[in-house]
Amino acid sequence: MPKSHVIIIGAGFTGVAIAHDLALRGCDITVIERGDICNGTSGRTHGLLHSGGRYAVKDKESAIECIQENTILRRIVPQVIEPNGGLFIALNESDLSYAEQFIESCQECGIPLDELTPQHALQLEPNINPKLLSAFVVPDGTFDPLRLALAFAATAKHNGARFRTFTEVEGLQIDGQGNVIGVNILDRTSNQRMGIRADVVVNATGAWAGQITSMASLDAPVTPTPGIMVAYDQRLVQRAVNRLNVPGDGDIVLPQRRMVVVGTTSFDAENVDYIPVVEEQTKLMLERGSELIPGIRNAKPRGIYMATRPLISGGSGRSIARTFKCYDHKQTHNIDGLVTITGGKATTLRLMAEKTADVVCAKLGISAPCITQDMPLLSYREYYAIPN
Amino acid sequence: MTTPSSFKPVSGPRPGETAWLWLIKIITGPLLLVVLALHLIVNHYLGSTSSGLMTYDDVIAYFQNPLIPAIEILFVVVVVTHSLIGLRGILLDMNPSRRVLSIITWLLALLGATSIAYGVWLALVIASKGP
Amino acid sequence: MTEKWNITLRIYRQKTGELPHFDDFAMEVDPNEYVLDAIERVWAFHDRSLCFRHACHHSTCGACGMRINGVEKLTCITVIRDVTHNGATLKVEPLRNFPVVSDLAVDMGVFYRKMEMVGARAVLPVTEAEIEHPPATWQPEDARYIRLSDCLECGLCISACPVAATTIEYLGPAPLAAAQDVGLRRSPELLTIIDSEDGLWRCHSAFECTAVCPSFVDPGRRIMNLRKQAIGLKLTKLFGKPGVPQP
Amino acid sequence: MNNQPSSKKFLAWFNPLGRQPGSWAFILSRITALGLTFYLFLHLVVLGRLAQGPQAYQEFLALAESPIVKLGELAVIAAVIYHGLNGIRIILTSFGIGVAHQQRLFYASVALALAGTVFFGIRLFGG
Repeated sequence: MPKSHVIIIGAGFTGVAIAHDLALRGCDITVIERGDICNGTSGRTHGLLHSGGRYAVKDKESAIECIQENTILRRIVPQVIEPNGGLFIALNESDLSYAEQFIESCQECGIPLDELTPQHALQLEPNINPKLLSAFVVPDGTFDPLRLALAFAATAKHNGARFRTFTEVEGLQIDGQGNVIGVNILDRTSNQRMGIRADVVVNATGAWAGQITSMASLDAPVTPTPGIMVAYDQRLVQRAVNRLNVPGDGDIVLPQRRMVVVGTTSFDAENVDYIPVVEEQTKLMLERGSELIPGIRNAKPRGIYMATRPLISGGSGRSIARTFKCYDHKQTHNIDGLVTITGGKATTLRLMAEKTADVVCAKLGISAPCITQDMPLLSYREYYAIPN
Repeated sequence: MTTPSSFKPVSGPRPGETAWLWLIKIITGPLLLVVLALHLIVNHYLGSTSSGLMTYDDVIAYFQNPLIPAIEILFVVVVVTHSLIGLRGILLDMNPSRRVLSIITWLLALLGATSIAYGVWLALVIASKGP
Repeated sequence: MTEKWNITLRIYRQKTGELPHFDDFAMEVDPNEYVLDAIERVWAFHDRSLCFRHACHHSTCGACGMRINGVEKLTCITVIRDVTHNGATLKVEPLRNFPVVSDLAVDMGVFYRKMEMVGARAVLPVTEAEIEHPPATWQPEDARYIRLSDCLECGLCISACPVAATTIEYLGPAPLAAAQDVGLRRSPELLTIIDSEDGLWRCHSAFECTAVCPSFVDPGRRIMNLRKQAIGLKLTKLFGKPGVPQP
Repeated sequence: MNNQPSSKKFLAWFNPLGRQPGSWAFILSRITALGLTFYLFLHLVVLGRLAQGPQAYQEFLALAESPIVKLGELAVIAAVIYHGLNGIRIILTSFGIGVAHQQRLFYASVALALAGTVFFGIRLFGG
């Protein structure tokens, strides 16, 4: 019985993770990406390896997913992670009042937490706001977005997955019964068009999910919600620093290489292809960032960028998880051969891939279980050992 | 920690103890400067004619002192070695294949040996011309 | 009202089977923007066939290296005001010494494989990252903090290096700098990789790599230090106790 | 524009446009090296005349007095001073000494080479 052929559209975190998972479960994979690996939202993620603390109070399901995936990623791809932990710091009475439910929720979600006296916190991180009232240590971390994606892509490639970058999907091949049986692509490096058949097409295009589903005249449940990140040119802290309070704008500052990156905001946008930087938001990041780490005031911005989160809105159809939307269009719109996965967070890329791979394998009658949680990934540089 | 992996880039780095060649080059370099300064002062500065060139007889007389041919021989050895190693480095940047590179290396070595032999012979001939 | 400039982006274009040429795109830009933003707008609004590599937009991934007016730059942190002026033309070309995949996108394959060959460290203890003035507050136990290395593997130094322009075999500034960071003390077997015709002894001290490095690696200095390490190790092998490399 | 490294483009080595002083140092060193090597073998061959006896050598001396040859010798002197000093710069930096000042060392080499040229120029032509 020849291997089933799965086409994955989109080589962001979700796309490469699904390629890795399905390759291990014996599928023949072709990943199609209109740019290069990780050049969409995934590339411009904040870079926070969530401990779940940020979501513990408001969204326990997300928090539990984050802490589990955080632990797995530290084990399977350590070479792209700064695993130095994180701090939630309270700067005023309202922050302090949030502490109690924060502690409770973290314990509920299984997020390791311990409280520090302000003096101890300042001794660990001298550059945080000295007027802090209390601090909690959580297992946050930082990762390099491109290398995290490349590590998954490298392992997938070594297990047989083919990557076609700079190749745009122009349309879906649909048979008489309205089922998706392949894609029509345009190779941008040579302006050549061709069609590729597949048993299942996975739409892992994140914020651009709508563009693919519209090719099968379906609506997509994703509302692109951009946010700003500002990177400053000094590494002022070793840990991620979060504001202990209800999640808000500019409440996370994390170290990355020799920088600190302040994020983020959240607003609606229609044209997903290009989000201009909004001046006020840059100022807001400076203001909020310097509340957490005053030293940011005399650091220089090194990069200011917008990332478009694929937040899931209503949309029709039942999704198998509330935190991200992955469903088989056979169940939702009686169109076979197309699976869409969107929403979710960078930290949970492996889990999103596992769930999507389960859906794909169910459609293909593959019983192989997911084994990615214990499988260390190859070095991200191995992606280049085999030409595309 | 990533450990050096097995795969090779284009073709493995060409072996060849070039560290020693490089070391010889950077030792002969300063040595050359010293010996050259000596050579210039001795030959062209103490010489009689206005432009510092010695007449035939001056040269012969001058070479009677055995130290002078010794300096000249040392000079020719050092300068030929330094310049040919350098020339090999320049030819290296033409990215010759390994076979061509070894031919170049042998040719340069041959050229060096003959030049040095010639230099030594010349110094001795001049030294022997004395009374 | 933010200031607006009208500039022309002259972008190198190359598709397989076609002759390379330059396309001009008249753009209205904010001088405080980054060059990569303008390039991305060309793709978004003017020409979808433009191929270029970009990911993080804040100098941690190393994907967006290009030559701007002939000088190697990380376009994501290069402010337009610093490289051109109102009404001028900004020439955008791919990096030199890399095979061009298409337009501005180059194939980093051989370069990444060389980095892997020398075992370049992707992450390292904070205290080992050479910083001009490390914070006075560093205590010994800070060594347990791990951070991503300075080298982004962006390839700017390979593009600027005159020796890398002569042959693809030359190991190149970044891999040699990475070998120096790993150090011969930590892995003496590196000597066989770097001590070769295409390695340490090909560098001609042009220091072009140090001039273009956007990320504090200073490959020129590291190559020179690696020479000292290599000669030290070879001399100890010859005369002293074998296998004990000099610092 | 073929972007690949290639050994055919060796003329590109000598293109100083848009390059750092370090590259100029490399270019000048390479040019002076080629010139000096040529002069070395020329010098060896010419001195062979000594072995052929006084008559042959006197002819050579007459030739050596002509201004063109003197100019050539001046060029050799300039090349030697520059190449030597830049060589010292490369050796020092190769052992980690003065790496931060490598550009100044290069400028110093050029300056001293020019000064030497003027000095020996006066000696050779001033008479």
